[in-house]
Amino acid sequence: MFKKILIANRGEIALRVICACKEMGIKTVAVYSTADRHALHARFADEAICIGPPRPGESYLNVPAVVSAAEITNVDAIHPGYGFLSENANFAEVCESSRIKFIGPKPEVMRLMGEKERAREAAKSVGLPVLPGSDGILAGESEAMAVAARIGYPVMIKASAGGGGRGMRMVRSQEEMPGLFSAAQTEAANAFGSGDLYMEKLVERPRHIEFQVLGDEHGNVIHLGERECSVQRRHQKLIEESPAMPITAAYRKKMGAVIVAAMTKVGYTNAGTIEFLMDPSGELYFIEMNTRLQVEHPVTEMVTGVDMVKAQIRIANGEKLEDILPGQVAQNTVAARGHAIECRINAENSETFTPSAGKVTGLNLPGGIGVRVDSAVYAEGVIPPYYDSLIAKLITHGNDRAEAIQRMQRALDMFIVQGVDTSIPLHQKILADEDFRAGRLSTAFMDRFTPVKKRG
Amino acid sequence: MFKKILIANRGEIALRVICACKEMGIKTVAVYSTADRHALHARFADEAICIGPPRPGESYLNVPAVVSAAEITNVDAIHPGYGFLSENANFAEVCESSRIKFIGPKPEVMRLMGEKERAREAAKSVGLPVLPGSDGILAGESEAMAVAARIGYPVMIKASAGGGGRGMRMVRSQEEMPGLFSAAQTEAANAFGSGDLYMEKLVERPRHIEFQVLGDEHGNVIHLGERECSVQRRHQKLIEESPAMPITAAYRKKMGAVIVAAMTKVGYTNAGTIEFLMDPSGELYFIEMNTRLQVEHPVTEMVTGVDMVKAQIRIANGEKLEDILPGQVAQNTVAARGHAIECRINAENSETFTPSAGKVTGLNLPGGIGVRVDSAVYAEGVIPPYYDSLIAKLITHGNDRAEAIQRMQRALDMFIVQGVDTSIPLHQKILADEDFRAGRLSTAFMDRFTPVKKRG
Amino acid sequence: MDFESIRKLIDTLIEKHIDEFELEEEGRRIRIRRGGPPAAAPAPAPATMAAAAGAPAPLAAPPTPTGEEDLLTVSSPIVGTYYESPSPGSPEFVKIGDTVEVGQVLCIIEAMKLMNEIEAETQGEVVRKLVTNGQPVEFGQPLLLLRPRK
Amino acid sequence: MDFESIRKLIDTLIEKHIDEFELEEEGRRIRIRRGGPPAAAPAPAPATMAAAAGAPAPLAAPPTPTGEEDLLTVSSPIVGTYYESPSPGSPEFVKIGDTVEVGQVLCIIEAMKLMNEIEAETQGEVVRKLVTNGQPVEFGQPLLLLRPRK
Repeated sequence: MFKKILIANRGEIALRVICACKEMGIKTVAVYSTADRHALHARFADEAICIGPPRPGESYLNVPAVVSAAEITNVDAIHPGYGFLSENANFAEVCESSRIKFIGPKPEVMRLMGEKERAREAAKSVGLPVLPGSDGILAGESEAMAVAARIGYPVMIKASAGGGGRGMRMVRSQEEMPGLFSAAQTEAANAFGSGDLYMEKLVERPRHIEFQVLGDEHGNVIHLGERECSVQRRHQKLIEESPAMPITAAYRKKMGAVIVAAMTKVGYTNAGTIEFLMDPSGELYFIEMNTRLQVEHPVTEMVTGVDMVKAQIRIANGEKLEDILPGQVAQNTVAARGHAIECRINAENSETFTPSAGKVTGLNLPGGIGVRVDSAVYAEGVIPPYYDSLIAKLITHGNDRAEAIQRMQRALDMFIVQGVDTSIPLHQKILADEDFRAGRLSTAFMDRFTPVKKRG
Repeated sequence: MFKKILIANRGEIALRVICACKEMGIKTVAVYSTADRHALHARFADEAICIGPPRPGESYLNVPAVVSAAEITNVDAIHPGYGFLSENANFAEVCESSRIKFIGPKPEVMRLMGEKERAREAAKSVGLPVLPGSDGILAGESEAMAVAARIGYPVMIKASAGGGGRGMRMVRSQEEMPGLFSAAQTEAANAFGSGDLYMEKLVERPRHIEFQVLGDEHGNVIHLGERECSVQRRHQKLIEESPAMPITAAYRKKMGAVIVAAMTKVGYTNAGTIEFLMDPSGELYFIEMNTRLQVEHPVTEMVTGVDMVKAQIRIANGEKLEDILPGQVAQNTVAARGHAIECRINAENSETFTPSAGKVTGLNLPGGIGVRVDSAVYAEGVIPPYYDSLIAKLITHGNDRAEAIQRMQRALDMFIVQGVDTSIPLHQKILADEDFRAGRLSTAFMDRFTPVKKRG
Repeated sequence: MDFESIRKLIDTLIEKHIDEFELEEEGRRIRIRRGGPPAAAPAPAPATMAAAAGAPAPLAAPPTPTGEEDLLTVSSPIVGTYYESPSPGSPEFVKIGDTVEVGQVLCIIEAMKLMNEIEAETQGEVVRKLVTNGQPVEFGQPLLLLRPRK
Repeated sequence: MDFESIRKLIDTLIEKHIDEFELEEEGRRIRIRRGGPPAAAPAPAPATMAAAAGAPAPLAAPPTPTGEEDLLTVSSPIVGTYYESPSPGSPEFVKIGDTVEVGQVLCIIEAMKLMNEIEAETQGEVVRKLVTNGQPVEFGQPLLLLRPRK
């Protein structure tokens, strides 16, 4: 087993990994920026190395600084957490060439599954359902018309080189196509130097469903069930749960088998998440894969009892899934119990969503039965303005969804943060919402809670 | 269901009951002494009533004050927690006559099973194993010799009216009997006005094992497995766990059936705990019954997934066990998963054991996977000197005992309390102890950790 | 202000346990804060019922000095229901403006069906009643204000 | 107020544990706040490695004034391993007592197999070296002290 692991991250996830290492008897090295001098991850690691100034590019995203810290502390492995360098294949390669084990998939698999367009092709080739659409680049407007006629309106046309919504258009009917196609083409050409467009069917008001997988380095893959993460604001997840209400046991078994087969073909190792859209008829379509630990992994841990971070470390150490999860590889998955929900508590105003950095002057963390708090916040601690606004993950587990919700409500009521604004009042509103309680969810769910924007 | 419940307690257990009520949609009334004006149980209840000055006799033990508070707030039921009025049958009767449901067993059963001598006879009569000994009072020295010869040395002779160790002698051999018998008789006569003595077999270095039961008001009883609480100092439990290492599945099943049958005969209702000594050969002997919720109930909750306080409330509401724990009454017990350990974190010096009241100036509660904290402490909050020194219960759950221990160690390392002394360093020492880790436990275990007393 | 004055000021502040001090002459502004850390506790006091008097009141409801002039507060020594007259319809024990003698009954607190008479511990004039007939009261809750006889 | 008075004032503030002090003569304004931070943080600073300089040091290792007389601290702009000579066995870049010019190499920090030369940003005399050859250093860690040429 590794003797010492460096955690290339900060905040609650750095602490999460430190916890797993401590429980496994592995020494830890924290890295921190000058803004995080008094942060708990630096406090609780066995060693802590300052790697740069507050700006992420100069510290947590600074590959030479992180790798140097690993070298001077003689660690065997690096855990990247989520965000920052966790999906950076180059970083994984640098670790490899420095003979430091990167706790995650192989760099080539990260590249394949982590890059949107290639991942879609790869997913299709290994049997995952993808959204109906064009086979690659559209030759022109007439092909666009033909493909749209085949898959049915509404459709999305997207810039192949694109991102950030530029070169992207929703087309609702045949009549709209000519104008919107050329507009997208022009915009894409101006923005990216390439007017190449492709097309996908548009799913309106989809649910966001994702499956958690683990693969060992001996060709074995298992899935840990799914999560529903439809409660999002601007693609930022706010609430996640497991299991997902619309997934029946039979469908989970069927999709699980497809996913395990697909990931086995891909040669996927370590933890990963496959994200799907679910259309109103209940069909799942691959959208992307996250080749790392997910923020919302605790809901899966709560229902399966599997410590995902320990599993990651043991996989990276070369252990087999059948030793990590005895007797469960053959059945593709693990047993689950009850229902878990996670609320991401952000330091931001719950109505305007503006971030709120500063000193936490008063704090009461909820506890008691069925409540888990993953956080690096403490009374008199400071939330620096340079990083993600996530300050705590509040997770509750109950025998069923209703109990998990009741427990979350009482935990939110007992979660007091003074000194900075938090999203707790927003979460309280969502948890009390009838649609949420009934499980009538979609990625459009949060629209009702979002302030109406004034348009110039 | 009850609409409003008064919690006749303070500290973490009052908060524990408030959590259960909040999750069930039941309003809560806290009572508090003037020393607890800023305590969290008063903060988080829907209503809070000051019932008296700090001294327990004038507030939390003051039956008229508690019942008056219940009357002026129109509650349907009172939850007594543990300690204070929880085993006071008179209080339960007063509640009954005031038409307030007392959440616990019936007063007559509390009296029967709660009073040491009667409980031993009752236990024997319903088939629970009790320590071999005399049938009641010893006629004289010669009977003492005869009984001791039958049950085997060493034995204890005890004053029938006794308490506090007076009139009590350990007799190791036949030769010692005459002298010690007459000494005990004289001491008992002087102390209690009665020289009546009885005899019990002495179990040296016993383990403390207890079984948790739940009985509904329709004659059904179930057990929730056992706990081991051998790590004690002066009969104060410090660490509890479930399951108990020396109890095999077969033995649990056998004893469980005996216990369920016995409690059914007794007509036991609501939550209760039957405490046993285990001798080195693995036999269990009844010592006493606690007719209330136990401090250490969370370890049972963690392995069984049963919310004991909710179960108590639903039982008091007249619900049947088969509705509260569907499908589990027939098999006498519920399914368990993994292993749980609880450390009682006391505000006391970890070496001298002197209590340490005062203001908590800094606090970091551990969290993360498999960690539960039941506590009413907060940064800048005050630990008053008038009450029990328990400030937090730290509970960890793991797939097995080893993981629960590792998790407890990392949680203790991350549990920071500034401003008052705590027993955390003592718990760290115990958790690192080889005998503890190997499960070589007995009620004498703590002797090694207790300061050597200087005798005048 | 010279250095010596500042030093003397600081010494005074320390001696008197003043943690903060501000002054802003002419327009005048003064601010002094004594003792205790300013840090906010996460748990504000329960706001559900009126705050009881600061010091735990012993059982015979001794009056506590109030902030207002030199009035004394009579607080409830027990939890229960407040009655201002011996039985429904009968006249109240005391009215505002009455002068009460030591030992005179001021009101009744009913607790567990028992009527507990609350007696005056000082001579004085009833200035204000703070609770209404039939209202529940908690331990230490102020019941009425007396102006003591000088 | 001259330098000596200020110095004396500062000494007094330190000695008396005054955390804040304001003064605004003429119109008059005074403000004093005593005593430690309003509450102790549960997490003391990590004690594993020497504390880096307070302000984040920009990349070219600019010297920061130290408390001692008027010395300047040269801090490490990166994480890595400190070497005082270009290669094992060769003479050190600078010795104590040397006077260095702007741009002169003071030492090397090896990071990811790259040797990063750390150059002087001010003229001055090398007064002390704070790390030993081959020692790992973190970002912002003080490397040596210079007495600037006046």
